[in-house]
Amino acid sequence: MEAKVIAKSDIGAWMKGLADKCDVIAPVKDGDVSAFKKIEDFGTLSIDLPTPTVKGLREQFTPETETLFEYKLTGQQAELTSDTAAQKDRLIFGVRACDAAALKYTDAVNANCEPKDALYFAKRKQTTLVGVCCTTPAWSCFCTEIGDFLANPIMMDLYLTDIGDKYYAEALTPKGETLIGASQFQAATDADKQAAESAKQKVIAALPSPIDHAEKGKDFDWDDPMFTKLAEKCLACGACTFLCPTCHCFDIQECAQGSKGSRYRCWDTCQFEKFTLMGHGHNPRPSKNERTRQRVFHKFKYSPERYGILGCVGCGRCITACPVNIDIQRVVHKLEADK
Amino acid sequence: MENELRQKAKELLESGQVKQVIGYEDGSTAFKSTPCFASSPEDADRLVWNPTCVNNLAVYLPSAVKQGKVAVAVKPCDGRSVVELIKEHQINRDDVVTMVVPCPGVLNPDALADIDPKTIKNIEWKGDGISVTTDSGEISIPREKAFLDKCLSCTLTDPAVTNIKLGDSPERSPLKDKDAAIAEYEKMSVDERRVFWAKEFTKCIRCYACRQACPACYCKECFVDKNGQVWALKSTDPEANWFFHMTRAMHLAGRCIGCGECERSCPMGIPLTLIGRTLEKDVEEMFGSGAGQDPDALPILGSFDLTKDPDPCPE
Amino acid sequence: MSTSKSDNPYVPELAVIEKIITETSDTKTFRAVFQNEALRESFTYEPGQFQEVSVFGVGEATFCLTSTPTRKGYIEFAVKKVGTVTSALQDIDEGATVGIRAPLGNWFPYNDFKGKDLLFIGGGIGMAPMRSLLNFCLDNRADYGKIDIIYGARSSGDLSFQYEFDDWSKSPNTNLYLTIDKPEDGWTKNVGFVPAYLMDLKPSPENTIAITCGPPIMIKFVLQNLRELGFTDEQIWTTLEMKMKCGIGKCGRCNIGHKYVCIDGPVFSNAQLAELPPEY
Amino acid sequence: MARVGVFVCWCGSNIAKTVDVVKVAEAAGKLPSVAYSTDYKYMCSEPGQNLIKQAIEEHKLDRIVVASCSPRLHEPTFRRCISEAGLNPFMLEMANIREHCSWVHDDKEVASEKALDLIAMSVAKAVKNEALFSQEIPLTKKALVIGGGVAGIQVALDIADAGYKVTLVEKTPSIGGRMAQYDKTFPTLDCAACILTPKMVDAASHPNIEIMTYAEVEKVSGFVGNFEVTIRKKARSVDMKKCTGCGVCYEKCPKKLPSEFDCGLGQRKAIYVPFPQAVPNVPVIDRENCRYFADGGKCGVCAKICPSQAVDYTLEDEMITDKYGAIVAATGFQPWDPTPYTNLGYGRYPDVITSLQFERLFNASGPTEGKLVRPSDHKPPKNVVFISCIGSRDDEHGYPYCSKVCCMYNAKHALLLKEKVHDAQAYVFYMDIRANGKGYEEFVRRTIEKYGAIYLRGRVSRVFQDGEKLIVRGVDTLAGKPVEIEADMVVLAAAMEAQPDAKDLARMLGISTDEYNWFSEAHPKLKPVEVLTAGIYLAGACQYPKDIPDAVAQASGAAAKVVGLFAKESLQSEPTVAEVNEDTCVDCQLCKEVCPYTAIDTKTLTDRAGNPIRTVSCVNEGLCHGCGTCVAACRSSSIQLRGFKDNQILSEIDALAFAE
Amino acid sequence: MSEEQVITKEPETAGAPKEWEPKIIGFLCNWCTYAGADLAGSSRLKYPANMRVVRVPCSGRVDPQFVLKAFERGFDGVLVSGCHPGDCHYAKGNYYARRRHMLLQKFLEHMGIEPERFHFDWISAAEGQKFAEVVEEFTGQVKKAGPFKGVGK
Repeated sequence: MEAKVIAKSDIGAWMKGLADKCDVIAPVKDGDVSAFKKIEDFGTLSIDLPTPTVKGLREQFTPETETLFEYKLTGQQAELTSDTAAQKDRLIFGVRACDAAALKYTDAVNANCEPKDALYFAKRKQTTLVGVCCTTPAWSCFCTEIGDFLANPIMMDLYLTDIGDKYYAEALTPKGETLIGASQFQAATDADKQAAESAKQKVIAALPSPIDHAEKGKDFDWDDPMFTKLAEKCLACGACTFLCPTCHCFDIQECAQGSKGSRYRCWDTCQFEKFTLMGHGHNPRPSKNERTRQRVFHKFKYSPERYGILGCVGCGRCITACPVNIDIQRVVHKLEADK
Repeated sequence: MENELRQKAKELLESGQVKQVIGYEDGSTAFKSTPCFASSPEDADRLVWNPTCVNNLAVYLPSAVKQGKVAVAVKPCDGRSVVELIKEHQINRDDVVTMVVPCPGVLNPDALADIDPKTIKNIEWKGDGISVTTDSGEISIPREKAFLDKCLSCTLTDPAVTNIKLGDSPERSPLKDKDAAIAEYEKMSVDERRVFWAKEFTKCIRCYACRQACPACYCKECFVDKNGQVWALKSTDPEANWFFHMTRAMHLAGRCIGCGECERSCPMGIPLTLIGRTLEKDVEEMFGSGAGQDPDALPILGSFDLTKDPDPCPE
Repeated sequence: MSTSKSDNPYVPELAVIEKIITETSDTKTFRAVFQNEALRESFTYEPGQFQEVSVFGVGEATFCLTSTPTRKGYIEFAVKKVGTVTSALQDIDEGATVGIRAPLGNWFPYNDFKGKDLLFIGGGIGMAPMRSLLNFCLDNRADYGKIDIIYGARSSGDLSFQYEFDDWSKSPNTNLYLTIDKPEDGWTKNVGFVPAYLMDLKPSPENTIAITCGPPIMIKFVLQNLRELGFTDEQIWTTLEMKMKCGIGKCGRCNIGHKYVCIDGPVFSNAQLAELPPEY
Repeated sequence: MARVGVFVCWCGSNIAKTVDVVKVAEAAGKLPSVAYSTDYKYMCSEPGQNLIKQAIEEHKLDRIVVASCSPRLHEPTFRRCISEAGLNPFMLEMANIREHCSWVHDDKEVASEKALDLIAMSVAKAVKNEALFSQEIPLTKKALVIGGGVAGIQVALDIADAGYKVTLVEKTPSIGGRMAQYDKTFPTLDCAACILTPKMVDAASHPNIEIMTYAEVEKVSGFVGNFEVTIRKKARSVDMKKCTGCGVCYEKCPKKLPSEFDCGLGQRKAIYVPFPQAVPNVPVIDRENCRYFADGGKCGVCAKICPSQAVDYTLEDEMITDKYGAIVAATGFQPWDPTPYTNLGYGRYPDVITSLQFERLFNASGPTEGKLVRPSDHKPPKNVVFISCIGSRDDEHGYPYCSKVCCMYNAKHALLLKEKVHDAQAYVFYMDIRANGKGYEEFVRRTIEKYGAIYLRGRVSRVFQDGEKLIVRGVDTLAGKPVEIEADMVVLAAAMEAQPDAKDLARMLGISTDEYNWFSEAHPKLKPVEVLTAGIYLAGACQYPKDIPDAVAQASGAAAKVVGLFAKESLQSEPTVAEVNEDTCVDCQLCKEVCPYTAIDTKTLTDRAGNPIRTVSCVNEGLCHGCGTCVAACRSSSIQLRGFKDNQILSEIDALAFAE
Repeated sequence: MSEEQVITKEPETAGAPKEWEPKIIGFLCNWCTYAGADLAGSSRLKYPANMRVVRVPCSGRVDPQFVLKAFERGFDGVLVSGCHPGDCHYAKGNYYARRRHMLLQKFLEHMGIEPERFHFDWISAAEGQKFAEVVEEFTGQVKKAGPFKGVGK
């Protein structure tokens, strides 16, 4: 597909132009962290690209809390309504390759069986993704170990690579091609292409080499003693899973407000004891042992077995977020060595 | 010091005095350590004590003592958590051996902001502050930048439950007032504070890292996890988040020792220690005592003083 | 704006509780009829499938369908009081409105069972998920060989579906074997645990499919004894209970290894379970 | 879904005047879970109650909300009503739309809106209500009566006569109380001693009564049917068993002190019986004033002289702990000290005395052996001025309440004065004459008409000494002119006030007190002898000023309550007590710390084999009073108060928050 | 009030729609304050109708979480009242309540809820008059503070 370049100084004007047609979302500083936010004011645009957003794209397609339907009770009767008013189209700018790659996985999950998750796919359909190649990976990043999407991005429409005072812009889909049709984009030269290529290679060189985790995951030891060790220190919080771009588990809950109310879903995690606890007290994953194993096995063993895709994109968020320094990269390496 | 710690741990394990020693070991990167559960004398060799040992290990005690007697490395601040746990009947005094480590202060991650994390090889105390060894040489970071805020105002002495004192307490005078951190906050008007917290709590994703990292949050079932809509929704509606944090704060009133693990663990950067400190200040002012001092004291909200307690309609 | 079920899989269909039968001190059977008349006609399901039932204002919980698709116009499910939704259900009266998302999950491969003898082994509320298949087979009696039902509970008062015992035992070539844990005045049937009773009865594994459901401890010994009697894993079928929320393979809590009980189950043969990690 | 019935009461026009009851009932019918709603003139009437019962049956209702008056009034009525219809009584909720609504608001629209909100809250709570049941708790059929005055004696005798054991505890060395100090009683002029002493003797000799004089209650724990009481028997220094009551000891005792019994007008010794007819007739040594105790054992006269070696200086306070099923407080009153009336000269002029002192002066066993004389010169008085309402009905110096008996004893004293000193003249200054009792008004009239007492309606402004005379200046408001009387004696009708330690005892017994420290009854009209703590009753003037017939009547009432309680085989516990969710309790013991009744224990959970797993809190349902302080303390909501669980109260909040 | 003010105020009260009324919830102990409220009723004392009462056995039962919940739900004011010190029907419940709620009041202020919106008081069964006064005063105070802007934004 076609590639062009855009001057960094033109990004603001370009996005402003887009804003007429759709909501433009980009990473901005929100206190101590970086988060995807709808851009309202393009005049004072300050997009935070160097630091990865604290959360990936998960909330963009499955909000932390999402109303499923509303009900109203009168006497012994009930009436349900579900608001499906069309949302505005969105463009998300500054998506990392790992976060986009995670969508391949969440797409698979949400299409797992009929019925597909219509709420998720409606949002997917309405969203255009503009990626930016990482030039400053975090200390915990290991995406290159998982796949080659940093060099060959997937699941996005347009991929930008920082080549000095401009971005090299590769259209990956027809939507992407339309985007670079905008006036701010200029034709790319071979030198631009070369510069982009070498920028990518420079980052990749600093990151770990690929490992066929899916293959190795097949032989993980169910009873690996490491899980006892991990369970000892794990605090059983959900920081790792809630920040994970592929984690998708949710809970369904009721919000009763007198005679009215709603059913909503909200993020949930396999790290919480109650996740699998049944009403009569039985819990198939009763201790942190089983739960730490579930997280790792789900990503590196069950997901390849079920969907043919790893459930990890190597974004490293769980590693930075863990208050007790449980490092999934180390854990997986150890499991692979232990088998 | 580290050797002394390892030696003591070894003795305790070898003699069978304790089943395990909870301390710190090197983490997956040079600027992080990780909790270490040593159950054999060999394990004890992995124990470290350096500025990256930030975790409050008291959080592990209630479950750890179920396997038998435990020795735990505690900083003077963390020792206050042990006091609270004993006071609240979560551990027996006899089931825990506290090894109080001499603490000049622990690492403020912001101190490393200008250093490429991948180049860091080692971090240790040096002089008043810390020294960071990197691929390109050694960098000294002064005390006021190197340590967490709580360390800069720390005046704590050995906790009331000290069993083993390792090394000598470092000579230090506080650099900051304990309430310097909240002084700025307190300048806000009441309504500004409402807006401030509404914004902060909106960030919350309910991962409960704050709660899980807190040694005082040992409930088997948190109020927020009750089945059905008893107290709080699991949703991240701003109001529900507010209720969760406000209630958690009230639950910690008179019990929070200010270790700051909640804020450190929060992936969303919510300034949770601000809440804890404000509330503890009130508790100290109103009821004259604070958390973590005396294992035999009555709980602040489980006692009263007929004459001194503030009254809504004083005579 | 109101949406139809097709584009939002989490919106239930409304149904009215037409009849409530008290089974035991903590269990009731509910008969629900869809409000939508067209759906009432078109709705169909297979024995072994389950559903999500909503009590608005309280929440949603998972129940297997205990009625058989051979009897149309309504669906039934049994509720044992264990949590908030089940408690709320216990409190509702006839005429109340509930929400239903059904049918969900897989079902018993009853076509494969055709021409075979069937052995149902149930304990307590465990009879509920098997009742659908049992009544289905009895309604298609000619398709199956001998049907033996071994059903036990703690006491006679804990046996569910007592009003159907006559129908079951009077069906041709069908035997109902009842047992309770401890002797009771006026009890003339067997006394003893289900696994032990199974050994007393010594059913032949020859051309027989065993279907079992009950408390975990009972299942454990029933499986042991079935193997001793010569049943192979392929001959033994069961239906699993796991914590579920979405029921459609998305919410992620009912996995056993890479299988989801809500879509790959809840019906499994022992041979299938043997392939999975022991985490259920 | 629950099926709630809502019943809106008009309370005649009390509610209906300000609340649109018909509209409110109609709107209530649309609330979620409400299956039936109606209104009626008087829900509490029999037809009203029948209406509820029928609706329960007809509409298969499982929960009832009655919107009417305060639940404090009719909750028991409606609970009984719905339980007669087969519902558990705790399936009732009441919405207080009278006291909290129709009576305090004027705007009909506003009041109706509020009434509907209150109903919505009650409906929401009712939906979460659970059937509650009582538990059987044991009952100790032995009563404790605190205070050995006429009321206490009467209570003890009545309970004992019914066949139950009683312990009668009296703080002073003898039973008898205030009545023993009186000479005659109004309006019959019976000799007080002649009617009281036989009762004292009866009590002392009753096989079911144990009298503990010179004793005080130290500690009370437990609950109805199961009180555990510690009594301190102060060291009497005289062996009760050995003493024959011969009186030699106090004759020979060298130390003289003013007699409390004679209100300071006479003297007693350091070893003494307070009065000759004391029961028990065993002296006690006032150790604070005894020379033996003051001088380290030098005196010892009484011990030396005692013919039966009963005096024992080594005796110590004794603590006795026993179980009681019921406790009656009959601790009486004390006369108010009129010193604050500086204008009347009390304490300054010896012939200005209180009525009780006057009573002692003409009592045959009093300091003057019945001779009425002036304390100053021992001459019989001629002109005596009696002044009413000293400390009563007087916010400024004393209490705003009426002490009830003063009018009567003033009349009695004026009459007796004339009988003792034939040429004497009684003047009575009064504010109003309150003589509402059987034969009371007639008695006052007799005093005025037959005995010539001069009644002057008005207050006295000043009393001052003029030579031997006391000049009383006052005003006769009926005549509309000032009066001045040359009196020989002025008698002040001092108010009755609560005992100085009333508040302490009240706290110990869990009795609430009013602002004057009088003990509060459970209901001013319908539960006059009960207090809010079950198993504790009131008799006599500890509740409010009373005369003897009232005190004795109430004493018999309290005794009847105790006897009624003891007639049961066992007791039923309150169903609204706390319960622990053992699954989630972490044993932090905060509930235990805050429980006012030590009703929470720690228990060890065990596995099937009996091995300990962990410890949790558990509630002693007999001790729990259902305050719910533990519930608010529990962080994990693991302890809940039945009837007031978190989800019930939260439902009320939500019902209001989301009301339309 | 100056003449000018009177003039400017007039059209406001005449033409404006219904004046904003605060929504207040009160948690009253059964033995003292609830009874005090009953007494206010039987004494026919008039007070504003804004408050709705939740009856609890003791002020000690009032979990600070109820107050937080009320503010979460957007109530404009919350009143908690029980027996005077020494008068608690349960002897000590009110002392624990006092600690909790006096602390809560300060805490709420720290966290952005005006102290005017939360009132903790002692009202006895005999103080019908005080009950009416407290409700009147508190309602006025909350009214002055204006509509509560909520905890979520």
